[in-house]
Amino acid sequence: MQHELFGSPDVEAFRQWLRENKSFELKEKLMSEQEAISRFVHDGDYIGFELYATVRCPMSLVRELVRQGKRNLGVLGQGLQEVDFLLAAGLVNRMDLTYVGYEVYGLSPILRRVVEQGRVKTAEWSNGAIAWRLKAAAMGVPFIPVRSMLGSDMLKTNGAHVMKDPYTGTQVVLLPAIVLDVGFIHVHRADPYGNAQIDGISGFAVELARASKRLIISAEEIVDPEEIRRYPERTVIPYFLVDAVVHAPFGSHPGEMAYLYDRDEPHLRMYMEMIRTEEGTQQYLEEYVYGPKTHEEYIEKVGGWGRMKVLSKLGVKR
Amino acid sequence: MQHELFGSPDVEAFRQWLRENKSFELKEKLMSEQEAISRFVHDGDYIGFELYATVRCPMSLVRELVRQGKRNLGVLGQGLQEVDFLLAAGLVNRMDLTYVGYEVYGLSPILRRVVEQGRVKTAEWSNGAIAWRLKAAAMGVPFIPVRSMLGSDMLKTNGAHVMKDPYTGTQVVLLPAIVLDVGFIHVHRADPYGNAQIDGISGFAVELARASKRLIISAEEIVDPEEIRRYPERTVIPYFLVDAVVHAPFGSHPGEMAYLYDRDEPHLRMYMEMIRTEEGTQQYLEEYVYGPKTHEEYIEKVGGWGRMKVLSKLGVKR
Amino acid sequence: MKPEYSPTELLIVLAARLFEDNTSAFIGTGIPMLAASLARKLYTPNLVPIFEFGGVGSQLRHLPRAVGEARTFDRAVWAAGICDIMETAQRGLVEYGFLGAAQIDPYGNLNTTVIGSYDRPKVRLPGSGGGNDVGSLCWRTVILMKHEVKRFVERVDFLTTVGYYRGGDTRYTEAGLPRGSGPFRVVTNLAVLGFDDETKRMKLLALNPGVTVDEVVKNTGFELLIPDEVGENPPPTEEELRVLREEIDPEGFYLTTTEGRILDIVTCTATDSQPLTVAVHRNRRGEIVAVLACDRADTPAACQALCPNL
Amino acid sequence: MKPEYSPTELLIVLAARLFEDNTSAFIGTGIPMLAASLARKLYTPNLVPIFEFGGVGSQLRHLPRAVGEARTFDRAVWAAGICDIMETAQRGLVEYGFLGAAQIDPYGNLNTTVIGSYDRPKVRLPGSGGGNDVGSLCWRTVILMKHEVKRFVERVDFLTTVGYYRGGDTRYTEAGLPRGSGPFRVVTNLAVLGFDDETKRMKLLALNPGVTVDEVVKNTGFELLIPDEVGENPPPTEEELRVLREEIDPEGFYLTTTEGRILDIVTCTATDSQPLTVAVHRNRRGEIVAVLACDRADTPAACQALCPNL
Repeated sequence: MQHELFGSPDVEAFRQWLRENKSFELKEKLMSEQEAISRFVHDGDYIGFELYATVRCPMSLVRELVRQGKRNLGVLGQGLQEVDFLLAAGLVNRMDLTYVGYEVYGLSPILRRVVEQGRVKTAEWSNGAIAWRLKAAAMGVPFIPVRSMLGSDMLKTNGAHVMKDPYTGTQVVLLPAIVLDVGFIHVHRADPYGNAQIDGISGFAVELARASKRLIISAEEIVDPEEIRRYPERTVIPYFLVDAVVHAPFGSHPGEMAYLYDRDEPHLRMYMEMIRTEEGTQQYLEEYVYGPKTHEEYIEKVGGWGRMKVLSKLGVKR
Repeated sequence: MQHELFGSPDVEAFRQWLRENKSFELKEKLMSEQEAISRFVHDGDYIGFELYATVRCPMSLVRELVRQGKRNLGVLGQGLQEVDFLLAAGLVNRMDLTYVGYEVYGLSPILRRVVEQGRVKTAEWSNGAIAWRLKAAAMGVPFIPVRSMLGSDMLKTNGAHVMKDPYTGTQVVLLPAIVLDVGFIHVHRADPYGNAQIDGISGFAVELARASKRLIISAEEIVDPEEIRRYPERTVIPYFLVDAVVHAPFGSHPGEMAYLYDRDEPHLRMYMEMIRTEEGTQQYLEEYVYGPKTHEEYIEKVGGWGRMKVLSKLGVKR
Repeated sequence: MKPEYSPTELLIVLAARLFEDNTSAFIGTGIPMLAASLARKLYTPNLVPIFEFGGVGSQLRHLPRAVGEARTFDRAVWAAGICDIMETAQRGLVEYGFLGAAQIDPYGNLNTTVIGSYDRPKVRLPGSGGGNDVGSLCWRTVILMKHEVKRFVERVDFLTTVGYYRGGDTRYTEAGLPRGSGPFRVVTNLAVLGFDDETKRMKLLALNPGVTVDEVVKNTGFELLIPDEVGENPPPTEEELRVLREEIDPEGFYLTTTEGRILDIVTCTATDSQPLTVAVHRNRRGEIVAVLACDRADTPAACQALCPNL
Repeated sequence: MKPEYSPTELLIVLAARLFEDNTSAFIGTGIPMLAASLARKLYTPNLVPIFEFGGVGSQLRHLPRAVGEARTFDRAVWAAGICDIMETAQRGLVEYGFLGAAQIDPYGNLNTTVIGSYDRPKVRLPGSGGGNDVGSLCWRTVILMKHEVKRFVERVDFLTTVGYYRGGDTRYTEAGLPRGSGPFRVVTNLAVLGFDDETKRMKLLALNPGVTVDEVVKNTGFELLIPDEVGENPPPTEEELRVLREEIDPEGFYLTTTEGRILDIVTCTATDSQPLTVAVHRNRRGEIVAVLACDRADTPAACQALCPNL
């Protein structure tokens, strides 16, 4: 068990960094997955994704990240494919973990192999705690008090402090803020500057966007900035937080995108079958991650735009 | 200078209260201003309004509150008319104060008279602090750390604690949560259950709605619940927080409602002129608050629906 | 004649019977989703399902397969984010929570993190996920378990989610969790269990059909309180099973007791000699039983017409 | 020939010249709104105005009269809430803030709460409002003041918004405010002032047109640092004044140097013998100079036709 914080709670340094590196200039930030990852992600970075692999997840960015083989990454949070790919590719050396598994499909064989072989350092948090740690950073404060995780053994693995509040004596966990080096979010639509809208639940996009030094978003659709200005209350991520905007239709595949397309269940079944073994896992990565050089090639590989059109007819509609 | 907290930071008691008094039943809550105020507001209550008197403020509820003469009220926050009416009518005995004034029209003569004569106990906060105190209650935690207000004399008036955070040594003010007995919010539209949407900025509606034991909302428009379910991401206040829904078209008058109508500048000029003196203030209250018995009578008094229609042609449109 | 049912179906039915109407419940993946759907159809039509990533009040027209997907906020009253949801629970507005675990101890403390030591685990489990938040913040948590000695243990290998901590009031006084919250029921394939009001130790409440007290004791790795009167859980009714199989999970996504309608996507050469991509349902024998949609036609019938051999 | 201008116009112009392009600025009611509008038109077209109740990136087509109104998010990129905005500043993303005050001390500490004692005030002022947040969290605060001895005081009666606290590094080391933040300029009707890098005491930077150092010293209630070289602020240009009067505040809402277009709402008996409610602009002499809208017709011309006497 360890107490070192993997990600930084230093909001004072974050202030300085943002002042020096972020601009309010309205400039176009459209670029490919390749360019976004190679410009803004570095070996050793501490990164985080939103939402999770079967739901509105920036999978085209994740696949490119694996392709480029950025190393010694720290990873925040829960995950399915988006974390497992990185684990399977050996790119992660530390992880703040809340959940890695496949819900109805059960445990993650990849996480099991990697952790049971001691190949990655971990600290444990709840889902709420992970989101709240991002929220603290988003608020620009070094910690946030919560009433979750009290009494649990997770506190022994993660170094969070406990105190009684000075007003009522209520016990709280002081969750340390976590500043990400790079955050990745997939959205329904964005303008070329990065102003982004999300339909349906917002997961922890609001918090993760604000807690990231660098922020890469991918979007199903690129819209005119006038569309953004017409409904400014729908902006979930304002442009000045964003470093790169990647146009990635069906970017959440094999996951779903609310109101646009359903998840690719047959593909997921095949994937779960393949990752049972280390060999199958590497074979999946070869075929579907390393093999296709672009998102377009990936779409071709998994069944082409025809299959995407079919998926778009299956999901929940408004 | 004093250190007593006017509003409660006891989130444990708030939990119990909400469990015993709130229901997830989908029941219609439409009622008049009269019924909402008489059922849900009591002498001695600690209350708060959102947003402020020239912008999306539940003025029809405020006028009814004054008419019913609820006494010994505690009031949170900043204010223009919504607080000044209560002060002028002698209904307030304690106040967490951030700003009472009329922006471009200058100081509030009413606040000056009441405070300089020692008729109300006050504690000082910043605008951010007020919103963050509501946010703490909304989060269900007894305090929230912030980097505002550090070093200021306001801390001597309000009893907030200061500490160094255990992770980085950063100094923070621990703002105590504040639970309101009753909150009042005016929205663009709501369904009969209370699910509410707001266009444009959300001010501190999100936080105030969640920090209130009882919540009364007024709405420009009552919509079919199907409209809510079609765009669930636009729900700013979910129905189970709401105790009363009052249909109040032009309910923000003499203030504005974004995209719907502009503020009534000539009326505001007259009001500012009248409140210069105690006599003028009481005369304004007689004519425009006590005089009209309902919101409809008020609208007639200030110029009728024709004037409202004109105001609706003047504001900013999408 | 008693209807046949699977252990999963029994768990779902027992869980569905626990809800109170006009309350809210945190719904996790799997059995809780089916239980909540069943409860809404038969017992508590106004039960409000809450999903941790933001969905509140979904009408559950389609059974969700994941806690964040669109089905969890399909025709919902509110699509929020995880912080707002967790804070709603922290404020005391979520009555029920459902949890599963690899291990449980006599005070309802749960382990979903590791079997063995944390640093050198024998089995790495998925982790807390929202489990700890649900168990910490909801008023009443219902725990769904397989009833086995290796799962009902004197001491969990890792305390992921605090139940009644060390018993008595220690959940509140020592751990510091919200007053009045805590484990409510443990529902297993053998029985429904509760907790003693004073000591907060687990006690047997009611046996599942055909199960004996001895059987429960034998499969529990710690001393269980056995009251003088132990109830019996009525078996799933025909109505419960029919609704479950025909209305809630006709696709057989969770249930194995139906013919199944498993989604597949296939390509065929259409009558116009161009390829057509088609979504179909197969039964458990792999036979195509329905055409759902395709890429080059608007209705299933039109898809079928393009590829008559499907 | 020098253009004529009012003291308010001078303040606006001096403030407008302080911005840096492609940065963000907290904009409060009054002079900051005019200064930001002027800066965007003439000097820093990409200055992003931020209003505390949620408006970010308004195109400022119409001059706002209040910090929460629709004009503050008219064609904005983002309409948020106050917490999100204040946290954006707390995170360090807001470069400029503008503040007024009743009193200021040598270290830029401000009072907007009371004159006299807190418990028995001689004058109750409006209070902090967003002022303390702006002064605490922005990188560079610009303070707009009337330059008078009773306002430039050795010690403020009430410390509402911390400037450089007790001087030197004490803003950071004692008060605990964010490193590198603090008062940047004090703009008055007499001069533009700054702060000494080391001691953080106020120092004279540049005199307004026609003002002497003596005059500034005489109107300052504490010892002011006077460097050897004192600059001179160029007076408002014709261009600045024209844009200000004709494009930014043609209604004369803030400026008194224009004819004025004051909104009024009147009722007349229309040609159809029914009452008509009409919004009009009056000049400062009370004469109607324009018809804007009415309740029973769609265009100003149609309104005018219904009430030709207007």
